[in-house]
Amino acid sequence: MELLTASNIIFFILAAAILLFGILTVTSTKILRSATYLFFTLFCIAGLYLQLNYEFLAAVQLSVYAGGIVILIVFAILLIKGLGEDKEINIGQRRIMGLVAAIVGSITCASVIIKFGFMPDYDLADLMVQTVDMKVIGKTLMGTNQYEYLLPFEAVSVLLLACIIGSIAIATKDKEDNK
Amino acid sequence: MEQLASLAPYVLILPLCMFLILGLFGKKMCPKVSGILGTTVFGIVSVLCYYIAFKYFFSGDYQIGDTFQKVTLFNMEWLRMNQNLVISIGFLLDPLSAIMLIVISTVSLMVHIYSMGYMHGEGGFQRFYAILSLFSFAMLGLVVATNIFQMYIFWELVGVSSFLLISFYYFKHSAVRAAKKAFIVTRFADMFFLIGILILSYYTKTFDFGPLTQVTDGHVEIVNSTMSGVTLLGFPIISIAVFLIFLGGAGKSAMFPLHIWLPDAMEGPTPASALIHAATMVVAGVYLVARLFPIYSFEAPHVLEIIAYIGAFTSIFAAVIACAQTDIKRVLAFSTISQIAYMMVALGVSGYGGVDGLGYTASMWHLFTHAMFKALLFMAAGAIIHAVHSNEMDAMGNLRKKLPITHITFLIACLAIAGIPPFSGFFSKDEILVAAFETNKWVFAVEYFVAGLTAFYMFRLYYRIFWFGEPENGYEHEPHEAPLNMTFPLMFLAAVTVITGISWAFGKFSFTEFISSDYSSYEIHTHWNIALPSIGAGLVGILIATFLYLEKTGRPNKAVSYIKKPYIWAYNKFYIDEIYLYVTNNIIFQRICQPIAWFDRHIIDGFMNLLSWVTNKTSEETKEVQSGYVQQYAWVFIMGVITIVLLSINL
Amino acid sequence: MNILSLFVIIPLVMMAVIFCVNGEKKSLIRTIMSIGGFALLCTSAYLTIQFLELRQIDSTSEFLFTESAMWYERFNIHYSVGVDGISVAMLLLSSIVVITGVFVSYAMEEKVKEYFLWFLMLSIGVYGFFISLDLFTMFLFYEVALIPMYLLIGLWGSGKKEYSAMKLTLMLMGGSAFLMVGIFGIYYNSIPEGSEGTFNIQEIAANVQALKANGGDISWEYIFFPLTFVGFGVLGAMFPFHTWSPDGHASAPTAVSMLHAGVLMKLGGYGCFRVAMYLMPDAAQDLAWIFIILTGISVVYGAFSACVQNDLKYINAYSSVSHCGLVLFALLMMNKTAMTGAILQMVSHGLMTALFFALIGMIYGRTHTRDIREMGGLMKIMPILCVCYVIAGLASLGLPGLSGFVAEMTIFVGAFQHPDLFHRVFVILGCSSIVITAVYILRVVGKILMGPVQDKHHETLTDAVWYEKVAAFGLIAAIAAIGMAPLWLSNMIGGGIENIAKLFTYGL
Amino acid sequence: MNHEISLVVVMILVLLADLTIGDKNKKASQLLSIGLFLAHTILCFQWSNSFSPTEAFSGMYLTSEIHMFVKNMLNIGTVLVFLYAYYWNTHENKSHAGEFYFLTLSTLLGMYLMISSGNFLLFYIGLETASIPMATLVALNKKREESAEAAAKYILTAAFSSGVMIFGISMLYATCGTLYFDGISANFSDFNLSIMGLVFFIAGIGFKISLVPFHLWTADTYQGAPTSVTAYLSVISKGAAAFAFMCILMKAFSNYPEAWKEIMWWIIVVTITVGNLFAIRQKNLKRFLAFSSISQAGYIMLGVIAGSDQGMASLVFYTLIYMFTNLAAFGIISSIEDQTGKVSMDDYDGLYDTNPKLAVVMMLAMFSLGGIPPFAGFFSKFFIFMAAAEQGEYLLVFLALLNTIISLYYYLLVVKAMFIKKSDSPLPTIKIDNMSKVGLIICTICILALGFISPLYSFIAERSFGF
Amino acid sequence: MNIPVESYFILSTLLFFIGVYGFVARKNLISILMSVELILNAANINFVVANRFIFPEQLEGHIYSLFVIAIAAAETAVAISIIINVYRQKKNIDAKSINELKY
Repeated sequence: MELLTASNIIFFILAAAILLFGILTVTSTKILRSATYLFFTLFCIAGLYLQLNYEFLAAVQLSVYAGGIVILIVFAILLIKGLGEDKEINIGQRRIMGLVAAIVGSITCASVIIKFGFMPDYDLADLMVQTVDMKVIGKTLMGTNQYEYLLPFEAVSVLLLACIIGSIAIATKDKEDNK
Repeated sequence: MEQLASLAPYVLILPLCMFLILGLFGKKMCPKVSGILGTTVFGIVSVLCYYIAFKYFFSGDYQIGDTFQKVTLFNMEWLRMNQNLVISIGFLLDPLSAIMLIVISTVSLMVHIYSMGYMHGEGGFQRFYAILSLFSFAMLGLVVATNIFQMYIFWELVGVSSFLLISFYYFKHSAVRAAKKAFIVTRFADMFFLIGILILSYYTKTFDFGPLTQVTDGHVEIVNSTMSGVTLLGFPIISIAVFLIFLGGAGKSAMFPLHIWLPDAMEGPTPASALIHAATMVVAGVYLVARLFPIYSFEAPHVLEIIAYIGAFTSIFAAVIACAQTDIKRVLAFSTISQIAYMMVALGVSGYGGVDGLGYTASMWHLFTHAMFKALLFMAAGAIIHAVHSNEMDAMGNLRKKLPITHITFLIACLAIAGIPPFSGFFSKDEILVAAFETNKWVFAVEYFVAGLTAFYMFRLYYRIFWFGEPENGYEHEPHEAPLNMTFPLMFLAAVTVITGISWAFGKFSFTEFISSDYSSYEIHTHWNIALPSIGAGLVGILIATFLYLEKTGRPNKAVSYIKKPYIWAYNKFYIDEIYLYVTNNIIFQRICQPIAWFDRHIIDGFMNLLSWVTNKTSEETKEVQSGYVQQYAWVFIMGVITIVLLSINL
Repeated sequence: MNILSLFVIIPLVMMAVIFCVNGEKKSLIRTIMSIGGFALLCTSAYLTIQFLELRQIDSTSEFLFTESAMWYERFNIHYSVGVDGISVAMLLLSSIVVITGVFVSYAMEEKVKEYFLWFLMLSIGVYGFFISLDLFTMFLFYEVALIPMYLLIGLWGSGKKEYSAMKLTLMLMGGSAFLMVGIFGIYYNSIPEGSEGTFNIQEIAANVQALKANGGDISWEYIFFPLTFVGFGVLGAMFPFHTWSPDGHASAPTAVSMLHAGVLMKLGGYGCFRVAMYLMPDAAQDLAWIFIILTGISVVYGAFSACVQNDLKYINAYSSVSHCGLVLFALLMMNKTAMTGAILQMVSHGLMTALFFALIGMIYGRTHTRDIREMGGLMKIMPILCVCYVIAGLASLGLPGLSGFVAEMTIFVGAFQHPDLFHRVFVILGCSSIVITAVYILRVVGKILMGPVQDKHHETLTDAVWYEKVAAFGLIAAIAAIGMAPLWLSNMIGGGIENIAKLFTYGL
Repeated sequence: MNHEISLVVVMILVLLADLTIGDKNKKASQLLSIGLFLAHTILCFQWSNSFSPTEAFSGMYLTSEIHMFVKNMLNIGTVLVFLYAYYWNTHENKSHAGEFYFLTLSTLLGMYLMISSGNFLLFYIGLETASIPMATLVALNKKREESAEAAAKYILTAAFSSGVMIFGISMLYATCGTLYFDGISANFSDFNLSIMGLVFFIAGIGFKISLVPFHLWTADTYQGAPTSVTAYLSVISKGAAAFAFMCILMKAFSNYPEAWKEIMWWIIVVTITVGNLFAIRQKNLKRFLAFSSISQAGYIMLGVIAGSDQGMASLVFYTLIYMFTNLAAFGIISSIEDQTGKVSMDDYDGLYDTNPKLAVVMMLAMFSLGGIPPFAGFFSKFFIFMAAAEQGEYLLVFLALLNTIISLYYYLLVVKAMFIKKSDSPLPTIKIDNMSKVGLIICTICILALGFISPLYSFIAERSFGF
Repeated sequence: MNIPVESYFILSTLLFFIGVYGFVARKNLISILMSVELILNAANINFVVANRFIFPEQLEGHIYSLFVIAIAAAETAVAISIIINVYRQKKNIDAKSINELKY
């Protein structure tokens, strides 16, 4: 059996990149840099989605996540003066705590996942055939049948509205403050 | 019968009412009124008692053949425990209770009269009469009890009225201490009494004296059928039960080692001493044993033997101490202990039925005579104290001219107690000695010696008061004879002492006709072979006393110097008080109560406080968990998740 | 309307009225309290008479004056009331203590309105508890009675009142934690197959008996009996859960001590008996020995502890431990006589301890000390109070003619009828307490009432005033009445006991 | 759906009102907001009676009478919070009053959805809708540093916990193949991965209910948030989450209760204990009530572990009574804080002498929280313990009851401060605004009366379900 | 052969715990926020993979991911505005400095 098929190689590369950039994101001493690494991570994840033939999702990931959220974060970093140059010094104790949590947690979860035994064998190519049509996605989001998501869609709109209003309310400087 | 039954309740009700009236409203009454009221009402009660006793003994209605019957005049259910065990308040009339009625009513009436003079002008005069009524009520109730629990009830009441009388001068430390001591010691004994009752009633399922003293075929059937063969720790349970009951009696009757309260009880007013601590209450123990005599005699003869030994020991022990005391009331107190022990001995050596029961009869006879002359002695002592304002012998002397009536009556009583014929004491004591002689020679020997000793210390007392010589500093106030209401009881009781003695001597009157162990009369005669030596012993005692104390000489001191050690021991009552004090203070209070209180405060309570302390401390110590760092919160969060996962998955 | 409900309604109405009254009108509030208290007393007296009459006619039904109204249908919770001889006795006791408590509180000046409101709430709890036949309402009233203690002690108390109040409340609530689990256990385990659970005590008892008769599993009793018993035992001051009592009583204001020691502690004994033993007789019988040991210790231990205390209230509190221990002790002997004695002891102890606390309060109010070493010879200064004190003391040490004797003797005689030697040995141990009781009672009497006057300032003190006399004499009258004519009470109680005693091997 | 639709309408109207007249006439717009919501509340009661469908959107949205009841309950609670907040909104929070109402209502909508969800997606959205705007509410008091800090802690923990939760949901999805509750219920079994997913999910919702060890944000956020928001957080948000949690367990995990019962057992014990232990040492009343609410959450979870219809009934009943009780306490605290700025327990010394009515209401609230009869808290506690005991959880009930002793201790500390302690400088006599007064009166009446009104419980019990 | 599905899940798990590490260990609030994004993405990968490989019939996981992204955006926006608020008051966004509220 051939392990090094094209799709496998792509997966390994993506996985390695995701993990690498992920680690860099949380270890980089400069905050702007770590934002950049975050961007790369998200980018690679989008690649993963593409590999799985979820183009729309990949596009959303790129536009909203990489494009929106990371930019938002970068703005924030820039807005908050002098933060970009701050040297990030990790306090030893917290790092150890984090490491303990991460290592114990990942070992636990990984062992559980490995022991679970998902489908022993499958043909990725078979699965890949079904591309997700945009129409299908639209219908799924707008339908009211089972496995269709009109209600969550509407609900999320309320959430977004509320978040916008809330963010504005607390981010704006009050008139009284100016006086 | 109906007549008596209709009268009998008043014997109890009248004193009780008097107690309530004087107790509640006494404050509002003029002292004199309350005294007269109390005395009058008690006079009525006495008349009733005499009438009942008279009817019982002489009407013949209550006799079948020559056997007196037990009659229950009334019996009212007071408290029902279960189907079998009922506590009633009733009136049991039999020779025993009839005699006791006479004794109590006589002495009590005399004390009532006497107190009018003696207590005159004292604060709390009304209170005194109230308690006197209470005591009379309790004592009468005790002797007419139809069941053992009624007896216990009145027993306790007697105890408390004794407490109240001893603590009459409640502002005096010594009186309070004495009262406490008396109450607690007797209470301690009562506990055994109660346990004895419990054991007895557990098996026999009755409190009633009727079945409990019913003799059939040489056994008390109800006891024998239920308790024989049952043992506890190797002792027959019946012996344990009746011994415990005897212990109750021993407490009231001041048997060694429970005698310590009686001498101290003399802190009370003298009339109270005369009534309670000489004539009536202290013989309750004797009465108790006599009441249950069939059980002792048939079912627990060994206990009876023990009683005899305890009695013998107590009598000599107290007599020895009496020789060394200087407080006249204390001398009398020890003399009382000794004499009551005599009665116990008599019961202890007695058999059941006919002449075998001589001890029983003698005991009751001695109880009767002793009550009379001992009350007389106390009241006389009261009159003396009244005159010289002191209890100490050193403050007295040469009073025979100043207090003539007191002197004569005191002398009569002394002769009676010393066992000199023809005074009543001689005869009763003689019978006791006879009974002892026939049963137990050792006991007899002791009692014989005590008879001599009694004569000695009584005459020592007599001489020290009435002869000897005036105290060194003379009298502050010239002593003078007491008023009539005090001397009348003296004369009356002296007359009783003389008359009963003489009438016995002339054979006009035989106690055996009235009371015997099986309530059937029998004939006895004076046993001169025993009587003469006992008179001799008495005379020797008197002679020694005369030699030492007739005149003020150095002889007493000289005599003491020969026996210095024993004298000091006897003077200090063989340090029994100190032992008790040590036990109560150092062992019970210091070694039991204090540690328990400490344990409670520090261990039990401390544990509760520790719990709260731990809770608070934990709360304080764990505050770092809530450190304020959001990252730590997340860490705890995720570690919590991981821990729960690890705990709940199947590895 | 059922007469029993009056016991809850009258205090409620009183609360409402007092709530509306201006707090400054102290004498008006006192008057309302006296009238209400008197009404309660009359009601309970009337109830007693009615009960005795009805008993003549109807001697079979376990409870009389029963009434039941559905409350929480889901759990079969009813407001159901009813009384047997025991409850009637307890109600009578409560009424006497409440009215005397009111009189004792006449001297109260600070926050009178609030004080009486809480006081009334306490009494609602007490009354409600005794009339309830439903475990839920019983428990409800039980807790209603507990919580006012906190404020009553904390606000109007003396000494280290905050500490004591907290300790008392928490320990009693701890007890009720045990109790609640016990109640749940009883409720769920007694459900007969295919039917609804019930909180009604009678029905539960019947269900449990049926369960046992059908060979059902009753092992649960062995878990929940101890829980329930301990739960109530805490309030009954059972060793080693008694330590709230000395501090609590010492710090409480007079009337509260009275009501608490006099009535509230009785809830413990009553509950042990009505709930723990009645509903779980088998476990009760098998596990009694544990609690006999504990309560036996209580009896002796409390008495010994009392001997060396110097604070009057502590002495009385420890004496209560001893006496209440005797109550539980007697209940555990599980025969009719002993149990009757236990209830008599509750009544008797309730009255005399109330009297004690009332008198201690009066003495304390005058001398401003409760230390017996600082007092002496008070008899000369305030004879009435002191005579009352002596009477209370005599009642406490079991003088015949006063109630204590009746109760104690019934207990001892009854308990001694137990065929088991172990039990009888413990009875003898219990008997020894009567001596120790005498020791500490006389110690106090001798120390503070008798002897020479210790403190010259005390010589000018006054004797009892009218309301104090009313309170003290009322209690003494009740004590003496029971002591002299105990038969009716004992029969009335015995009638109620029989129903429970028959569940035990040696019960009747 | 009527509840949600009507609420959205109210939200829009509130927003419009704020936009149009909010600047000119703040009071009017606020009164309008409150009035609109009140109308919504009343209407919802009407709709609850004429109830028909049990689901909408093909199982995405589930409802039943008990759901409606809980929503109505939340409405009432929110009304009370609005009443309390009125003073704050017309004084300190003038500039953001409109946002306050809108954001509160949007979180309420989130709770509605959370409760009624039939799918983990909708649930997730509901949860986020209930928590993200909440963060802005917490931060609304911009003058105080604490407010921002509390909000930061809240939003970060919320984000973290929602991450954990969806990670868990993803595992459930991976094992069960669907996100619909009934589908999960059909496919759930004791695979380790499923259980792990469940644990992650419980952690996520445990954050909302503030169960230990997911509770650490609670105290800080409660303390820092504006008092009305704290009140809202501690009762409405918590109650909704608890009910939603129970619904999900009943619907999605009912075929394998062993999986979560033991987890919940330990969580309950730890929650109650830790909540109580931490509450003891608190001096700040808001913080104090935060820990008290943690331990109360533990008690609420007893209904969950019972898992029966009785469990649900008692849970709802408990939440209802807890709502009134806690709101009474918060009503006092917020009134006093609004007017004097004092929240420390020491400031309450001698409160009874100067503000007897406030002190009495506070005391009633404390007693009710402590489960003292005859106040409502006793009944709710009793029933919830009964529900747990019915399932044989005696040990758990016992431990919980032992904890009530500790809780009683600290509740009594407040009572002690108000009634027993004397203060040299007690709080001045406070004049409460009418709105708060109305709220307090409602709460007081409910505390006193709800326990005795048994039809209420029957009403709930008839509509409850278990597995 | 294809790589097993587990490897995807392990990837996401590792990413998740990288995020956790970042949350616990990072110094300032924005870094922490970024770590949260990693966590959310880890979950998203899970959804997508499970949808694609195991339950490809419906689009549940896919849609879920979409919504997560949307909500993440909203969350981030609110979080950043709050962080800015913190910054205004404290003049820094050090995670250690926001511990006025504690114990």
